[in-house]
Amino acid sequence: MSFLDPVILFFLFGLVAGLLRSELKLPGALYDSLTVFLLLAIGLKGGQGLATQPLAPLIPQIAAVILLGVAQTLIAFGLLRGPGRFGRADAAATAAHYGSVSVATFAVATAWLAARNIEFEPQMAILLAIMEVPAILVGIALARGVSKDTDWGALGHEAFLGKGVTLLLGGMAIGWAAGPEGLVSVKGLFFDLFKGVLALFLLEMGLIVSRQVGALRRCGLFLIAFGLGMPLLSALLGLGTGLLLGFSVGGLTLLATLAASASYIAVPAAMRIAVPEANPAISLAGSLGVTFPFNILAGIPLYHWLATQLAGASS
Amino acid sequence: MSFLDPVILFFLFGLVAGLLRSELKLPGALYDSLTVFLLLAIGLKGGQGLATQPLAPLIPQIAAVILLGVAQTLIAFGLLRGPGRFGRADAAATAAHYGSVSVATFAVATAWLAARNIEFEPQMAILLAIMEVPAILVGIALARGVSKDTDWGALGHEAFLGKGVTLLLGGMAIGWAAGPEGLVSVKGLFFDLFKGVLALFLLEMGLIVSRQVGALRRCGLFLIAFGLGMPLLSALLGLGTGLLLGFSVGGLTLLATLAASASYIAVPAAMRIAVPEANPAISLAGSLGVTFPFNILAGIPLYHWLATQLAGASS
Amino acid sequence: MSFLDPVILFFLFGLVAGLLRSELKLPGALYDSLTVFLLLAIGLKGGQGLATQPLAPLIPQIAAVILLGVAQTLIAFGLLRGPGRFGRADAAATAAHYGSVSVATFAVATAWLAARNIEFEPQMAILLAIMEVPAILVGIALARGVSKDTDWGALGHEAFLGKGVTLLLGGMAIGWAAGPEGLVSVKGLFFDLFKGVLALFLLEMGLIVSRQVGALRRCGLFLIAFGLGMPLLSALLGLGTGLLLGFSVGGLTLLATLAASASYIAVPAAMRIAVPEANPAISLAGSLGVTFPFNILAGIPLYHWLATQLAGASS
Amino acid sequence: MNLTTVKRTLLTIVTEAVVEPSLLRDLERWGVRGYTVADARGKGSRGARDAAWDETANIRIETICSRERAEQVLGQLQEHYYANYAMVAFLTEIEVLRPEKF
Amino acid sequence: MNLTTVKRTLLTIVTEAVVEPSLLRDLERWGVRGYTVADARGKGSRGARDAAWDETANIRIETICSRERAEQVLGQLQEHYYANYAMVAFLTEIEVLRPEKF
Amino acid sequence: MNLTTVKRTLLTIVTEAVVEPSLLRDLERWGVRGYTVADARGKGSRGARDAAWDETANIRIETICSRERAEQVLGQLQEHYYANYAMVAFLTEIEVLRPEKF
Ligand SMILES: Nc1ncnc2c1ncn2[C@@H]1O[C@H](COP(=O)(O)O)[C@@H](O)[C@H]1O
Ligand SMILES: Nc1ncnc2c1ncn2[C@@H]1O[C@H](COP(=O)(O)O)[C@@H](O)[C@H]1O
Ligand SMILES: Nc1ncnc2c1ncn2[C@@H]1O[C@H](COP(=O)(O)O)[C@@H](O)[C@H]1O
Ligand code: NA
Ligand code: NA
Ligand code: NA
Repeated sequence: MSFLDPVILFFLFGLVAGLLRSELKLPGALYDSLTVFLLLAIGLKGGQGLATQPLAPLIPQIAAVILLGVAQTLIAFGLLRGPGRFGRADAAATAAHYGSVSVATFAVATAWLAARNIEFEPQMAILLAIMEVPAILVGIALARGVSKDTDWGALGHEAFLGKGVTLLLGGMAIGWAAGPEGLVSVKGLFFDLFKGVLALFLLEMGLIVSRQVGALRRCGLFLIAFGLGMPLLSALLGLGTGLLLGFSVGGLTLLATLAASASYIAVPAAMRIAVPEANPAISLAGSLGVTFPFNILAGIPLYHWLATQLAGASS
Repeated sequence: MSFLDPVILFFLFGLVAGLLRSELKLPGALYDSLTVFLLLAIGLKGGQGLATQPLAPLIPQIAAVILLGVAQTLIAFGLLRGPGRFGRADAAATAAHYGSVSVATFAVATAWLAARNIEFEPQMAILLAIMEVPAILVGIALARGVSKDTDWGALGHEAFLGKGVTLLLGGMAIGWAAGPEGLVSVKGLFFDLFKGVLALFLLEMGLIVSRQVGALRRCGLFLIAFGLGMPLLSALLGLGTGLLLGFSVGGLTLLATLAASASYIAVPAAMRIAVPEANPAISLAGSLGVTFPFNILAGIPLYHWLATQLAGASS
Repeated sequence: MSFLDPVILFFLFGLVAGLLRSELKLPGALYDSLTVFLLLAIGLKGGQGLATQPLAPLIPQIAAVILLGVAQTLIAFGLLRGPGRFGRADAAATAAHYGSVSVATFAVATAWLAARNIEFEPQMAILLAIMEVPAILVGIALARGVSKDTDWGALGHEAFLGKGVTLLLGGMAIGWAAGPEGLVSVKGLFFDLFKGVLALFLLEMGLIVSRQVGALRRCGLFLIAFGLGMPLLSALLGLGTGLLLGFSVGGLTLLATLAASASYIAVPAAMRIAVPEANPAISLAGSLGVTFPFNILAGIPLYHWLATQLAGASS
Repeated sequence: MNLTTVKRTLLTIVTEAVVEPSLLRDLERWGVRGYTVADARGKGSRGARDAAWDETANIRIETICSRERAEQVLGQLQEHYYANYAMVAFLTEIEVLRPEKF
Repeated sequence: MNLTTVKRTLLTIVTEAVVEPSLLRDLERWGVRGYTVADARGKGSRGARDAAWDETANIRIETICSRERAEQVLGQLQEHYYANYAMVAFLTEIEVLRPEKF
Repeated sequence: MNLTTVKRTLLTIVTEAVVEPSLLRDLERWGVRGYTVADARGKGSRGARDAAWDETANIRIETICSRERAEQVLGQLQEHYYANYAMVAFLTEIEVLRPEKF
């Protein structure tokens, strides 16, 4: 297994093409379609795994990752407000990005594990969907305070029925109801093409990340340091949570990756509406410009190595 | 073979997401692309089957399904005008929807048969293309009368060179000319991915159907009764026609399904232009909101059961 | 191996549907997505081949095809200015189209060779990327003269970082870095679906070509003669160059096809900006309306036959 | 610079995507010499048209013509389209160069 | 023909695509009875918004209303949106038939 | 509410999609501070441009500026683009808040 996974190479290609100001641009509808595909495929795969095991143990796991998301958001807020000297709104919005998760990072991690034949718990997809949400609510509470007359109903609706969560949970429900045998007929599309589609998607991600360079330059060194340090801290929290939950090495790696990842779809959209005074360029420069490339290029192997050490030590 | 075909689950997922007002929305270009794919794939598969058999027996079959389409349209018009008390334009437009066919319903039926290894006549795809058309012309004649100076040339052009008929017939011609061996090179796309693409398409159909609920509520009980009763009546007509033509159980099932299905693409567009005074919300609420879900959830297995009984009795 | 390759049949279908003024229209985003796919897939396949051989011999080959492109452009310009009596701008712009290459024609030729199990040199993809460019620069020089203050920097940027060249070179770099084993995980998308995607793409090409008929009628007989004669002449130049470079029969066929092909994407866009006074309808009517169909229907088999004769004679 | 702009009238029409081919044919019959079309969605008295699929998509057509022609076309739209189609149309006074073109 | 067109005001808003649902809800709350939306990209004081992905896409909203209503809505936009969102809004005098509709 | 809207001029350009990058560069060179772009199709003296593929697609550019700037840019367009490109451009009088922005 060489390091040069084509999926990563596609990302680097997009990044370089963007930095060289190539005219390369994928149609917007293609990017949206690839996102839909990846979310559904991740959901289906997770759901099909859940079909063969009891669901009860899920409940403590769900509770644990909600706490994990809340903790990450609070820690990030503290770091950004204190040493980072961010304003309240910017700190809260950015913290919400880091307390939530990135589906693309998760997809790269599952592909990385699959390429090494490392198994992981099927419910990771449901944890992924769950972890998208709490940071959004905490971030808003941090920005506005809880006393204010925020429309929590509308926010909850938005958080739980946003595109990402809907597709993940819908895919899981389908996978669970159809089971591995039922999915054979759609396997040719959703499973066999997964890595190719992920590659194409990461090409576009590379192009998008390349556009963050300008904002990153304006935001200064602290954001870069935060964008590298926060995922490491979060990964450790994720590993700890995973150990408590008794996850396998694959599950530990994925939970660390989830914790380390920062949202760049669901959270920016939610924060733009709920905390409009926050500057979206800052949060995106951090989560897309620093943390996403760091995680997929260096983080995942590192978290896997840590998971192996911890799993060895704890067993 | 469990009932929970993933293709149906995708439809239900879209329906539920839509009813819960999720923000889920597929890009318009993706929906159009999936339609193109399905029409071509159905055509190719039919054409490749035709390549191995004589074409002469087609002629009486084509004549029979034209009559079937005309008969359905006239019966539907009578029911809507009489017991339904619909105005002339609304009755004619809605009757045209029910006299024509739905490609999505046909695709679900072929997938249903394929999952059970039930063979059917390859020319069903050509009958599908043919059956799109006559109801449109009859519907217009019912709305306007035949004396009026309708531009039948333009209408014929539109009916025969609309996107759906063009892609079906083009696909069949290609499949027929290339034959099963020639198609091996494009099989990976058009045949192996068929069910996955159909699943994604039905997700969008579920979303679209969910938007019919409001219109359905306004249209009243008669439309719901008609949307359930008309396909049953049409299916019986289709079964009768299929028996006369000597079709296999698979062919009977498909012809019944075709007859029972109601158009929601070609006919609405044609009626909007030719019978503008008809309210499109009524016809769509019936064909999309009632008949389409009924057919794919309950109709197809029912028509297959009826076909088995009839084929057993007649042999 | 029958002549009726489905890929060609899809092209003919699009052409006929367009000529009959069918309403068939593929979504623009689908066309763009198919282009991205084909360029990446061609690049990946070439790059993976390069991974297993030394790169040094490439240098003389690159130099040779640059000269080939320049020579073709100059000859085409002479023919169009002299016997064709074209104005300077129109002659220069059209010559640039014919001195450059068409990716779609190349893709059809590789599929034609693959269907017959004829091997070819992997670097053909890099030569394809290289050959896109020189004709653009020569065409501009012919239109403006070299003394004028053309912004060659911007032009070079545009030529080398245009979408086509970027995707081809990026795909090659990924294929080269990942190697055949690395690409296994994305093979399901980029290699197994190649011919199906090419078929769909050619359906759209057929529709586009059908729209050139009007312009062709206005442009007169000389353009048709040029559109048939120039590729033959270029193919001979390509075959000569290929013989000098010691290519296999497959490589000879591809180099002849590349030389014979005329650009209809990169060059029109570049000429529209750099030589705006040229009428784009003329160049496109020639390259799309005459040369493209000629090459894919009759040219490729002919060039292969010539390549076989020459390779036999020279060995 | 010494530009002489000339007054013309811009007729903007928002309506159902399904009528695009026939409406454009009608516009040309009514003497329009050029037009620009873009895809749109919207909401009005006939409910939301959110472009989720072709049946519920809108288009937005613009055509520059003389005031007289614009009023004629608007009148034709009122006669032939307003009753049965989701449609909004309005006139804007604009200025162009090359008056002979419009 | 004998057309009587009536003056109305067209309010055009260009802003971030991400606010589409909440802005449309606000417009309706502020009394707007219809609107048309199209996708767009652009550049302004908040930098380039090139629609490469949803975060950087724009939309262009048009709504026809009375002059009074248009000014009210414009004022609301200034109060609630101008400070925090990439947004441009402007008024154009237009003419319509069916004044009761707007 | 007490709004003081200020008059500005909206320049709208419909032209070939292929010139988008260079035309936007030119607009900025000519002093334009912001613009909005949308995809379009259409028909005019240079025939139908139906957006079937990139070569035949149009774009529609809007830029709000002072009357003076708008006329200057229109003049530049006439000089550099009208002869060789499928293009239509026109001026509309509009009103904005925040006049300093445009
Ligand atoms: N007041 C308005 N302002 C702008 N666009 C409107 C307005 N009313 C309706 N529209 C547009 O015109 C279409 C048809 O309107 P209607 O016939 O009122 O349903 C709607 O879908 C909107 O896109
Ligand atoms: N002067 C202008 N003319 C036309 N559109 C503009 C102008 N300035 C800004 N815009 C549009 O409004 C959006 C937001 O503008 P801004 O808030 O200035 O960044 C931009 O992305 C453009 O699409
Ligand atoms: N009278 C017109 N009204 C609105 N748009 C026009 C008009 N004439 C031309 N156009 C648009 O401008 C583009 C170029 O026009 P032309 O240079 O006349 O071919 C066309 O493709 C249309 O989109
Ligand atoms: Na996180
Ligand atoms: Na029917
Ligand atoms: Na050439």
